Amino acid sequence: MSIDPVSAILLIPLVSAALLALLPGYRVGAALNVVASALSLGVAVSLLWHRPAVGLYLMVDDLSIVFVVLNCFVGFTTSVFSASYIGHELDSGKLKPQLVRFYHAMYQLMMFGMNLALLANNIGLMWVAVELATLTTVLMVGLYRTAEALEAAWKYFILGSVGIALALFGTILVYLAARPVAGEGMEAMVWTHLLRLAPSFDPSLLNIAFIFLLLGYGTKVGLAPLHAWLPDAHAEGPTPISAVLSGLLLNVALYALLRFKVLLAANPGAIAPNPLMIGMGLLSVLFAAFMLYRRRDIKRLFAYSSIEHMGIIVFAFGMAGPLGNFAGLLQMTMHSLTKSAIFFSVGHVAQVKGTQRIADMGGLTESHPVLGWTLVAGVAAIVGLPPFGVFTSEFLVISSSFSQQPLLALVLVFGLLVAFGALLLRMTGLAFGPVRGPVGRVRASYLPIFAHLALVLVAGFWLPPPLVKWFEHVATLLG
Amino acid sequence: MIGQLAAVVPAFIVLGVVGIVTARVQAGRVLVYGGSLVLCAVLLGGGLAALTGDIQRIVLPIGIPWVGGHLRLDALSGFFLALIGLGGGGASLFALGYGQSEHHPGRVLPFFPAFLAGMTLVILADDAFLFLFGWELMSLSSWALVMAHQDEATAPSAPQPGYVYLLMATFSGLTLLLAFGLLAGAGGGLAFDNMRLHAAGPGVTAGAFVLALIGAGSKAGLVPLHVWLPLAHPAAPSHVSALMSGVMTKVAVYGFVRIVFDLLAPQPWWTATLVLVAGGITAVLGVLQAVLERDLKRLLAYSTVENIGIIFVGLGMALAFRLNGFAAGAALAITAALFHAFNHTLFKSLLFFGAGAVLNATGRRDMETMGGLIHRMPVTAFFFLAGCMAVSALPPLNGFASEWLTFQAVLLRPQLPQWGLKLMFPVDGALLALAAALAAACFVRAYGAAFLGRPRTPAAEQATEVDHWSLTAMGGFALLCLLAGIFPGAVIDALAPVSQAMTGARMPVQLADPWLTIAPIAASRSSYNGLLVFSFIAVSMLLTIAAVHRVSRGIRRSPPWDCGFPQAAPDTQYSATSFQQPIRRVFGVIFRVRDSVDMPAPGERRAASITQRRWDPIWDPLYAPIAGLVSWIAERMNVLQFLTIRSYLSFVFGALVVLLLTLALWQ
Amino acid sequence: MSHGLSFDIAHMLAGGLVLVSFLMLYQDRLLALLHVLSLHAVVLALSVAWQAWIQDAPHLFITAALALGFKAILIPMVLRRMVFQMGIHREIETVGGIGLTMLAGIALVALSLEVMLPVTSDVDPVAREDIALALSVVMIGMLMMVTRRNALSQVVGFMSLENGIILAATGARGMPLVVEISVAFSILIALIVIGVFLFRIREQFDTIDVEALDRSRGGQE
Amino acid sequence: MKGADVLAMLHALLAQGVQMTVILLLAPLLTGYVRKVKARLQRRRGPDLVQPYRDLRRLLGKEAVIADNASWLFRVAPYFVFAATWVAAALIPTFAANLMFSWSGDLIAITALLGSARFALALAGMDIGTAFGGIGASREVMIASIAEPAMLMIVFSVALIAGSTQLSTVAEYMLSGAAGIRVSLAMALIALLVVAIAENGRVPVDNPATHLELTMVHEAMVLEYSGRHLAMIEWAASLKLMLYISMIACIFIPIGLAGDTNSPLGNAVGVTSWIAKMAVLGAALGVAETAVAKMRVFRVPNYLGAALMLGLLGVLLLFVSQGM
Repeated sequence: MSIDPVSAILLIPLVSAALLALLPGYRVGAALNVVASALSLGVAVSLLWHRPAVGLYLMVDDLSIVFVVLNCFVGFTTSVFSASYIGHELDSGKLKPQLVRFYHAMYQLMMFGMNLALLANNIGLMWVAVELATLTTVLMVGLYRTAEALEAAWKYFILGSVGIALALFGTILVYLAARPVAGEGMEAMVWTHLLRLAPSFDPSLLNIAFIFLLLGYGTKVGLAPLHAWLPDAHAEGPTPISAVLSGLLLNVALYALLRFKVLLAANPGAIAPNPLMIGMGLLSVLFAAFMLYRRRDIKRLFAYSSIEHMGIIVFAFGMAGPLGNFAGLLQMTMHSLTKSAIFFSVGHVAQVKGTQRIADMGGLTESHPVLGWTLVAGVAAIVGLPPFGVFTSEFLVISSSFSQQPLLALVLVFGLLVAFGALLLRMTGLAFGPVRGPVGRVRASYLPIFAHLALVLVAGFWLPPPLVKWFEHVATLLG
Repeated sequence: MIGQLAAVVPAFIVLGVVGIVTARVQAGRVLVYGGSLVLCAVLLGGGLAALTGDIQRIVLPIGIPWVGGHLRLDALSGFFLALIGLGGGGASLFALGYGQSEHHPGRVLPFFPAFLAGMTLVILADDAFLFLFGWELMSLSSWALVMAHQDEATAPSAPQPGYVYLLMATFSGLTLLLAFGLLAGAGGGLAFDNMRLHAAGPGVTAGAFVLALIGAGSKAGLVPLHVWLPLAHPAAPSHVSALMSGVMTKVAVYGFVRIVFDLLAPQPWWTATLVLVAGGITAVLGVLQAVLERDLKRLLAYSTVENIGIIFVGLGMALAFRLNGFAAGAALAITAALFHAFNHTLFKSLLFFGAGAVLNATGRRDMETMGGLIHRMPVTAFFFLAGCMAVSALPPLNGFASEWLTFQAVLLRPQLPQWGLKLMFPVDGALLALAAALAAACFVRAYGAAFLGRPRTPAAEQATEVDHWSLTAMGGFALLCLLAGIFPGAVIDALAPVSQAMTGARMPVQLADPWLTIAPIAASRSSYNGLLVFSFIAVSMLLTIAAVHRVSRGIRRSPPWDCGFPQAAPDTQYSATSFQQPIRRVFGVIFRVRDSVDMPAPGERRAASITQRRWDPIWDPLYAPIAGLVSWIAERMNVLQFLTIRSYLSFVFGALVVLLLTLALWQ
Repeated sequence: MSHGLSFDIAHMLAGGLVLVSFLMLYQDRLLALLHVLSLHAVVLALSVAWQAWIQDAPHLFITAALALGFKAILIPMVLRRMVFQMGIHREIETVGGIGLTMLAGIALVALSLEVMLPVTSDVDPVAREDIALALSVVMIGMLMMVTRRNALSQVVGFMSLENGIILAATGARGMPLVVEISVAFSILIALIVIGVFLFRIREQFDTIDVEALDRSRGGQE
Repeated sequence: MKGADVLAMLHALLAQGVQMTVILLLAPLLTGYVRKVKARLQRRRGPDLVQPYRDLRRLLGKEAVIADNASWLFRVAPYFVFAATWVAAALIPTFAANLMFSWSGDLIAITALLGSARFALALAGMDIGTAFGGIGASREVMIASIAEPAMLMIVFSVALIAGSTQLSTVAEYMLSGAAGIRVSLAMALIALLVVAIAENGRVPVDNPATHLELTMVHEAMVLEYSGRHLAMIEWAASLKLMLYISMIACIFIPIGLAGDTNSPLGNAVGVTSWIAKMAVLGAALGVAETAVAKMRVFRVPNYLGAALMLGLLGVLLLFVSQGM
């Protein structure tokens, strides 16, 4: 019997989620989690060669395949990281065994939600999937059951709900715009149909729809001023979830946004979505840049950096054109890999030090050379220094936008510098100087960190031609 | 040949990896520094060959996919490659010995070759991506080297060297990126060849020029963007300091020359004025701060700022001549600037090696804790003296030759039609003269305080001469300083292809002149013969000594005259601080120097003390407010972290209303 | 049955929902607010049922029933009990004055109409007004959420927002997944209400009483 | 090389050698002459004109006493100072222009050579580690840090007018009368006089005859020297005085300068006129030194700063306008 790979990508996490909910024992659960993630990754990679036909509900195209593979890859590495991380949490008594079971099940359910959102060929289904992924992460953010964790989860939940509602309203409006052309019923929600027929949609409805979608999905992306849930959710949840949130969930929401952007771009009468995206992108960059300075919590620090990067990415997509879109895609990929690598390091560091307070850590390169230097490398990568890939994408963003919109590019550069100053300041304190805090060994899984950083490093000076081809195709698709 | 040179970059990286692996063993040091030495020799040879060779290019399948990695080797890059080879080779040689005392080899060995790789890549790059890649790599790896000894750094309240450094370096990279963005235009022609062909409008040209000046200038250490330099250069291990001061700043100069002379169309005249103003101020301010500095390595770093100013004055004059169509003048000015860059690499590396040797021998950087080292470290002292004389622009050493050329360029006085240039030429002449004189004062003080007199601390008293590797490196550079000083014509002729490529003209062939005299325009106008001056001095000195010793009766040693207070403590010597006091009184107004003396009343038994407060004319009015502003905004905005969910919801709501309003208005 | 009449009735019901939303804005006492909420849900249920009838889409009756049973009866009842439990049934709470809030509501309706006006090509001439009204309800719901201090009123605001969305969804002829969506939203609301209850959130969403949570779980292990 | 060339070269070498020997030998005489003039103006008899020669001979013959902790630098410095000053002086056309080695260095090189000498002497002053040497060196470099740029500004003015930094060319240009009378030239002259006084440590900047700690500059620096070392330094000081006076003469009153060393008449006129100029200018120096009082050390920067400003103004005028 052959299962078509698209269903496999969805079924594997779903089935394993059910299994994980039933199976007791941390080791079995962690192992199954890793295996399931690895299987998903394998299937996702196979999609690169065998692309199934477009269905009414599911499909794979050039845009989604990039996201799916990235999603499954980071999902896999995070599951590896999570195995050692959760083990430590269990040992140190911060988590109870039944919660761990819950955690593993939710992890796969979340992966299911994200994969579904990426593979959906239906804007309704996509909405459902994004919300599913959001709700599972809400539950995971509150996993520790501390006051702060619950508060963060609650905040995430409320703001997320409003975002959900807004996104749904936007989806309905898109349907309304499509109905006269595409006919009633499911036909008018199928993405491939919509794209084909988009030029004849009512532009005004599309405009309003986009605003709602921008705000609805933008809440998930973490754009300022809709970001409020993001720092707390990153800071209070288990670190693997922080990594997944930054590395994946934001991307998924962004993916949804991009889908609709394409739709708008295809309609000649609609407003250009680009100025809105540029505006929100710049606002996010500037906002996050200044917010970075007063951070005392190491995970919240990098959460704000995620907001900053989402701002850059949205800015890049807003600048549009083949260059801007290419840069945006690259930046997004690099950010996923880098930020999750950083969170892996940070997670272990926080476990060693027993705290997330930056002031209680220091001299990591002295006390924990591997963690310290990977953190340094990660921060160097995330702020856009070569030889790492973020440099390439930021290079493209800035160089391509400066000739078109010099003033906006200047604002962006200013924001980048301010953010750089903050991150560098904290990183210097963390990695160098006198050793602070406990110096015990940690049972760390360095492999995911190295894998991510190695990929980002290679991407810094060489991008594989097939990847470039995809990106270029997607870039033209995005208009 | 470009292929081999390009292969040097990955070879350096491999060395870096070797450094990671072998950091803990002695062999690691030998491997890394020995390997660097060999690779630097390759760079030197390849660079020298490229000076006269044809332009070579290759395109590699790296970097931005649709652009590729363009590499190019021409006379200009050849010259700077040779400079890297020279400076890097010297630093490697020095480090073979100096590195023995490194406490954290793991923090130095991997980054030293990476630093060299970054610089080499900048020079070889022929597209914006690779250029900036190398540029930032150079910054990042040198930052790591600056951070190597962070734990031994200064008080936590002072600006952190590594922090300020990388921030400014990134600022410089981003500024250059903007410049390239302008040059590339909307088409995204990131290869330099596209930029050369792309005829940009005057606005774009001027914009790109200003950005290039800021970007390259902040990496080179042009006032007011130099603040990182005196912090970062001394903080690194000394051979790295030498590399940063001696070579990295030259790479920045290269960036400026490449963009402004090669990629950009001729600019409006005020651009040249801008460079002249910045260069002149840099030269004087740099040396003034050097005079007031107590820390030997920081003093050297400030002196680097000064020399960068001199180089930029030369470049500014070349620009001024070029845009007025005076090619011969431009050739003279750019040759002077590049010659000075070359010289600075030689003597600043030498001086930093010397400072490193002293640091190793005494553990001190503060000159007030040294003294009398000429007795304990005679060879180092001798070489350091040569460096001091070279940097003070004293004949017959090389520093004088290039400053002399720069002065000749000032004196060309063509009929410059622009008032700004008319004004800036003589003013810069005066500023350079002032800088040269102050540099001499500065290095008399430095040498006198560190090497002469009596030891001020036990550490200085027990210093021992450093190892042979270090001495060889210092001796080599000292010899080169002398050679470049007495055969300046050879260097000038070697620079001719560069000047030809950048300005369309070259200086007359110098080696053809009799007795190796150099004459920039004509012998009747001005000429200088380092060889003759040197031999004159040497011969007359030897003759005099011989003659005098025939009639004289020999010498007798005795205690120095003590004014009747026997066994005066070493503290009673003239110190570095007291030495600068007259100059501080004359120029202190710029730094708002305040000396407050705490003199105990008669009968009190506590010690008197003098505290000196200095205002930094750049940091305090420029950087401190910026830092304060960012901090202020961050503080104000931090409130946003602690709002209620309702407030956050109202943000969402507000955004919705605003966007809908925008939409309504737009329709 | 003429199209004119059926749409007029749909239109009237949508307009009625906006009106009830304004009523909500006007109420500054919690108990009265809960009554209006029930009314809001009833009007929605009527509207949805009417749409089910004219669109000949029987599955929409489920949504209507859900609106009636869950939102008009169950949730208000639960909230009412909570109000009494928390002892806040006498509290008066708005951020600005009622008048100001109402003015803002009117402005929002005007804005909704303004952005919807250029919508022309729809085959149903009345649909754009419908959407405009739904949009108004959504906006007023959000306004309610941000102008009320009490967590319960904010829940009410969110519910009215969601009612607007259901209105839009059912008004969009042939829209699939509406029932699923309404169910999903009902669950969401239930979760929020449970959250408010569990965390003993009295004042705002933020002040979570975690000890209360532990008690509700059966105390400390 | 052809025979004629060799002959010409030998001749040129001879002329150069003669010139160098002459200034070396005459320098102490000039010092003695100035002292004599000053003494006479103060109604003293004063020492003999040849007293400086006697001093030198006595110093050379004496045993040199140096401090225990003196380094090689301390011993080498006097010779280096002497040699550098001598070379610088040799580059000045005294009685004849276009001497053989005149193109091996121009005015800038001369200034820098004197700078080298000062550098060595200041270092030597700090070598022993006593307060005197330090105070002298410190003040010396402070003065030099203004005097040297001022000197360079003068050089610039002159070079811009004559179109050359070569003293021989400058002298010929001045001799030709093409320069005329210019504002900038006048400024340069005043500035040069000021600088010359400062550089030679004369009143009002310094007093070569003083040994009062608080006021001395040059003498403090060389306080530790004795015997032959001191002789070298004294001789170098004389040379320097001669150098400056010759320079002033050569630039501003080049009358009688022999353009071609081959003509005996020209040489004779050159030598005569040079000696005359020395006599006049030396007397003027003596008068000036008698007429003014020594100023406080910290007024010196103002005094020299004025010279610097004058020089700069002259150069600016030249850049902005051709006629000035």
